[in-house]
Amino acid sequence: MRLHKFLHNSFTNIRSLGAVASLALLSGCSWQSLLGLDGKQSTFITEGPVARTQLDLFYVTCYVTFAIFVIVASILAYATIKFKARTPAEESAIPPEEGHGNPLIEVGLIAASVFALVIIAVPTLKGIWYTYDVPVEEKANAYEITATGYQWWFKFEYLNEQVPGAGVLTTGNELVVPAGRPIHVNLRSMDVMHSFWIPKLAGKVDMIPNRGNLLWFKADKPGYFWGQCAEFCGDSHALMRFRVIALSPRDFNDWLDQQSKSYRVVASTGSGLGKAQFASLRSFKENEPGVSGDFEVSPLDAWKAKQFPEKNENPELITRGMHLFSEKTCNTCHMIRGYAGAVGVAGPELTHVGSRTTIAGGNLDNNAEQLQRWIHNPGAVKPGNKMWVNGYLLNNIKLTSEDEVALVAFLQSLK
Amino acid sequence: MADAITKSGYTAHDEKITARSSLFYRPQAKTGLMSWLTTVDHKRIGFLYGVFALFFFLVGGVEALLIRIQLAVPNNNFLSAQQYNEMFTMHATTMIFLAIMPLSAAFFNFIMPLQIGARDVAFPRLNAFSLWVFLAGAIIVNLGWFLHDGAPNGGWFGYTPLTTRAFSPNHAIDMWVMGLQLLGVASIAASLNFITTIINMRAPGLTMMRLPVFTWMTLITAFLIVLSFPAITIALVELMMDRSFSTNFFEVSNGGMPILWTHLFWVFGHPEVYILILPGMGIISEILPTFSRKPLFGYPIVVFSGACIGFLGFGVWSHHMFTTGMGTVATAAFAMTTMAIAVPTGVKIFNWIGTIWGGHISMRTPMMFALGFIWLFMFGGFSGIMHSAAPADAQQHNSYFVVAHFHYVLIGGSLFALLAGIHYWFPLMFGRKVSEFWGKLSFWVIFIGFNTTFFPMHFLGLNGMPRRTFTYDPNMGWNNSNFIATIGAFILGVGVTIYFAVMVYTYFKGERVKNDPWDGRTLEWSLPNPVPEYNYRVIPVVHARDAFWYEKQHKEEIAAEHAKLEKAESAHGGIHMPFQSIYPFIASLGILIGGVGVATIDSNPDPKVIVGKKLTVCLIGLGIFLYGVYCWALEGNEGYHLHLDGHDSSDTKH
Amino acid sequence: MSSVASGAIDHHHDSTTSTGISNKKLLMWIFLASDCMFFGCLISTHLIYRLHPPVGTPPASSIFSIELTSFSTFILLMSSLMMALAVNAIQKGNLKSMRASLVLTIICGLIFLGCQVFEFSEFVHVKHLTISNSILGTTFFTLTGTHGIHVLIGVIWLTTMLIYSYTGRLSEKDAIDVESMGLYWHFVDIVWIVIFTVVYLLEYI
Amino acid sequence: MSHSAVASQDHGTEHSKFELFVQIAMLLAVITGIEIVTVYLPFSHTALVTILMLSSTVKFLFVIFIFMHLRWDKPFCTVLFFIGMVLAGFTMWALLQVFSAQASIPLSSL
Repeated sequence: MRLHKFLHNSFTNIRSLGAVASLALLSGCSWQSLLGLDGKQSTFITEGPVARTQLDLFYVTCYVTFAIFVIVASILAYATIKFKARTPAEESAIPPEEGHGNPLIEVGLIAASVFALVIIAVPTLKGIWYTYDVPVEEKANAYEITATGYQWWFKFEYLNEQVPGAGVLTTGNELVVPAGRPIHVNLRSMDVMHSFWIPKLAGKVDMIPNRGNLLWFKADKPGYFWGQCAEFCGDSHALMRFRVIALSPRDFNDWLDQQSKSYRVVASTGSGLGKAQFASLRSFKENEPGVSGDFEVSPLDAWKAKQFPEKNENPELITRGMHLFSEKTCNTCHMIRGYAGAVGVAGPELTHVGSRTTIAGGNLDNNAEQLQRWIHNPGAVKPGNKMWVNGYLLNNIKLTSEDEVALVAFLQSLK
Repeated sequence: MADAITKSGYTAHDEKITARSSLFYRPQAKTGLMSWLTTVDHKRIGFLYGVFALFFFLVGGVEALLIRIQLAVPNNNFLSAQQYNEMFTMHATTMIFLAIMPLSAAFFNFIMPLQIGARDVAFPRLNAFSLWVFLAGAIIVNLGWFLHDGAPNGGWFGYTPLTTRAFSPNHAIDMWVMGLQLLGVASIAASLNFITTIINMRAPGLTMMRLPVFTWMTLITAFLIVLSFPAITIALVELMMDRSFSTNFFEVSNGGMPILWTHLFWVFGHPEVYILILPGMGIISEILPTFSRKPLFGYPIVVFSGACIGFLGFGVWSHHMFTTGMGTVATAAFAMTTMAIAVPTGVKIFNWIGTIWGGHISMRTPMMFALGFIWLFMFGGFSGIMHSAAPADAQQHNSYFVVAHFHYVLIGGSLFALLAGIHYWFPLMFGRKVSEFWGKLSFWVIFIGFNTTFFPMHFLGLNGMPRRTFTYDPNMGWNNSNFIATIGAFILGVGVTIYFAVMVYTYFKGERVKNDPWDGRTLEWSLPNPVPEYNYRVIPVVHARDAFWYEKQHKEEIAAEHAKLEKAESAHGGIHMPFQSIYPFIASLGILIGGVGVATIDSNPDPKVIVGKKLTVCLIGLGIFLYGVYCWALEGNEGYHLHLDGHDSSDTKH
Repeated sequence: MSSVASGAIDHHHDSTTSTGISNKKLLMWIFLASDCMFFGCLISTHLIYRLHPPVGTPPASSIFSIELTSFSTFILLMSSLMMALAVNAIQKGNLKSMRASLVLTIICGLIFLGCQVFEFSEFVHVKHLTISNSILGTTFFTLTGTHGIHVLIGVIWLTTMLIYSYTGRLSEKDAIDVESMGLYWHFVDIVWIVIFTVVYLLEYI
Repeated sequence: MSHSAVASQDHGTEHSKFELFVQIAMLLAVITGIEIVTVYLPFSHTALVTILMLSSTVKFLFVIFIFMHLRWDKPFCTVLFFIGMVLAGFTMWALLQVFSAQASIPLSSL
């Protein structure tokens, strides 16, 4: 234990030394961004204790292997150069008699490798127990969520939040959690294996049918995080993405209040259907990115902005969209709390879909244009998805541009 | 004792054989198609394994390039999601089962019997059977490309329930399952043969602790195959039962546990990793001493560590499953065993360095590949150690970091060793030598291309890119590394193309060389090139670990001994040769037809229709198979004697 | 040929291999080692699912019939004895005695298979346990069925050898062929010893 | 290793082998009978499992060493078979351990 502490301290020291050196060298520019390792799912940028433990352990393995590498590689390089045969005579030198090896060197090297591995093993064992479940002392404070994987989206259930008459609070693809509190996630799968991964907060744990896995993480501070399924799960595995939004406790409570309400009804003014705002559909190339750059400057603020109704809503269009929602049988798969008949559970919950930053499993920005792209031809956005195969194709659903515009307006109004 | 000298595995009873063999067609052709279909010569079988393996290696390479083109830029449309999934499934399946394993098998077949001073393997016809069943399996796995259902797209690991009928309704997965079963049968049959051969057919004086390391690794690999393939066979049987007879092994609604597949798969899958790398380690352990002009450093430890890796390899499978929520104790246990296995692996690297230390290194192409192997394998080993730290692995698992890791081990390790081996043994196989210039050029292009492709993938993975994704968004910070990797892949492709173009050129037009061009250490170099059908005119007596070096240093003593042995052997009846046989091929043909029947016929949802049509094809296949097997059994394992003295190579039937 | 001479021939062939063990026997032993793994995985599958049966699974002891299974276990043990005697006989060069023992082995094997067919049809039609209606049925039928197929292959092999012993294809010199077959047959028996305990008996405690 | 040693060894056992085989078979039958009876005895669960495991191991060993001739064969055959047997046993044990863990209880049996 003492040895481990010593090692741990020395590694921390080395790391901070390295950090100081690079800081001095680059005057403020982090090495991660310098090397382009500051992506949205970078494991080098940690925002919570679980990911941090995992990164620290990774550094330990790096130091140990790097040290071994330097020694072994330099010996190998030296030997290769030093003992190169330079003349034909050397090339055909008479081979010496078979030696007996050198037991001392062999045993010494084995002992050295075992020692190096022990350096890794100690923090590994510690990390296994730490990262597995919420630490005992924090258990009382943990917030419980069940995440369920579907081909190709995630359902999140807030087990502590009962909505009268509708069971527990449920959302899809965007997980909103309180920052600073440990989050205990029960991982479930309804079809094939998936894996739940938010690199900046915690390493992945698989969602396996008929198995109750769990994972915990804690966000240090409010933030907006990218996550992705990490187990191959069929055609659109690459497009099974999600987001985690960590909020301050107060914001989180506000959000819970808002989410617990039934869907937002925009009263019709009775003035008749106005001119459609975007009658013509921009044609999207297959697999064209559905994310825009401007949203990323400050994603958390962008998320907050989505929580409020837009100013220029068209109540007539929204009302028509609301009717279309059941006319086109959307309601058989999607639930909208308060909407009569919209009780389906095969697809994501849509009660407050307008307040999310993304749609279609974290693939498209949640705006009118992208939403229309999504409902216009779901198969082109996410190949093989159930809405397309079991919904549109099976039930022969046809949407006119006007239908699409109205549905988009309705869904966008669900704040 | 005179008769102890001839190590023939087939018995030659006298009178009855003529009577029995006349009932059956015993092909005699030594050239032409029939000679290849009926061959039982381990060298020809090895050559065929090599040709098929290299063909599939190129197919797998093309699949890899298509994958890299798709990922070169974000949101690419070069491949559809489904095509991409087929591509990576088939790339892995092809490279593992149809390229690296058979390429190793080619060396096992060609080199191993020569190294132990045998005239053939223990069961020559079983050996031919393995080859043809392998081909049948390879055909069935690849059949999907030409059918409506498409190629298998469930990943080479085939995790359930994605591969069950509910989520993969068409026959793509059936073909994968059937093909893998057959490849398993082929591998197990071949391995039983190799083990028997190595244990029972060694030349006199060749004790186990004098076996060349390559032969040792062949033995260990064969053991691994024999003991690990049953696990995937069972897993595949269970999946097959689920798919065809609606059983519940992985059917969640009736209490099935898909995680069980994962366990069974990796019980096989991890030893499989060593099945892929150990032959490479064996080849490297042959090449390094030869070109360093020094015996292998610490031979017993190299052998022992190989065996150790083999054994420990069965106790680490769950490190592929650190993220499946096994609980702390299981995770910790498997993390520790995984770290433990790094020790014998490291020991090998130390011994290789010890071998070149103090030697006289000739920088020939095989040696370049061998040294490249050590460097790259070291890298792969280190990232492997990083995976053993389970919590850190939670971030790396199923990311491109893993892709980088195992390509360093499988290309940088296995493939480099196999490419080195091809260069090394090419003169022995074909009597020609590859040009040093072109060989070295191909080495450098491959080396640079490989590192350009796979080194950036470490960073891609740590930067959060999951594997098996057909597309990614441009804002994730993965664009540059992916683009570099794609460029690297094409450089690698060019390198491999140069390598094989040069090989093909050399096969036809290369510089002819005399025997033993590298001043080899092991017995196979004592043979003329190309090697005659009977291998050894006289079965040698082995006096040392580096048997041929010893022979060259004690020429007179050995010459006298040879003369004595030759006399004894011709008194015993000359060289035993087995008859050729068509029946292993016919039995495999039956398996192919039956396999295709089981795997592909009819996507009709009505079970009665499927059963009717399927049954016909399967019964035809079964009939041909049984016909082949029965004739095989009845034709007997006799052979003829070859007398080389006086009239050369005259065949005398008994 | 006298029995002593044929025994000597057998040893003569053995001595031509490096270890003194004949190739066929060695191959069979390695194959059996491999088959251990095969049945190990299959039995593991069964036990894992018995460890965690889904809610509502009826107790297996209410389905199994211990009397029948005990009988077929006894039969299989006896067949092993007969097989051992057959090998012993041919090693002594006594072809006639070997034939008699082989016939008894085959009869025992057929009785065992008959018991299994009866057991299966009883389970399916009376106890309503099918291969697809529950996980117990799935693992049970797959495991014991695979073992049954091994027995069937053994019976076919034995019958072939018996026929060969009349046609002259199998003579006193080929003791090793019978011995290899015997190893296979005994292995099928020891697999059943394990199955009898872990699949059947453990359900009753 | 000369033939004569092997041959004489064989010769010595030949007379008794027939009887030995019969005796062993009877013994196996008796052990099986005891096993069946044991199941109904009022012992603790652990004791019963241990007894059954031990008795089937004994049967197993009798068959491989006597019926399968391992006792008279070269020890190498025993080594070969035990490699497979031990690995299979180890794999079974490890799999059962992994699946006995709390974390492995399937949802369908909760």
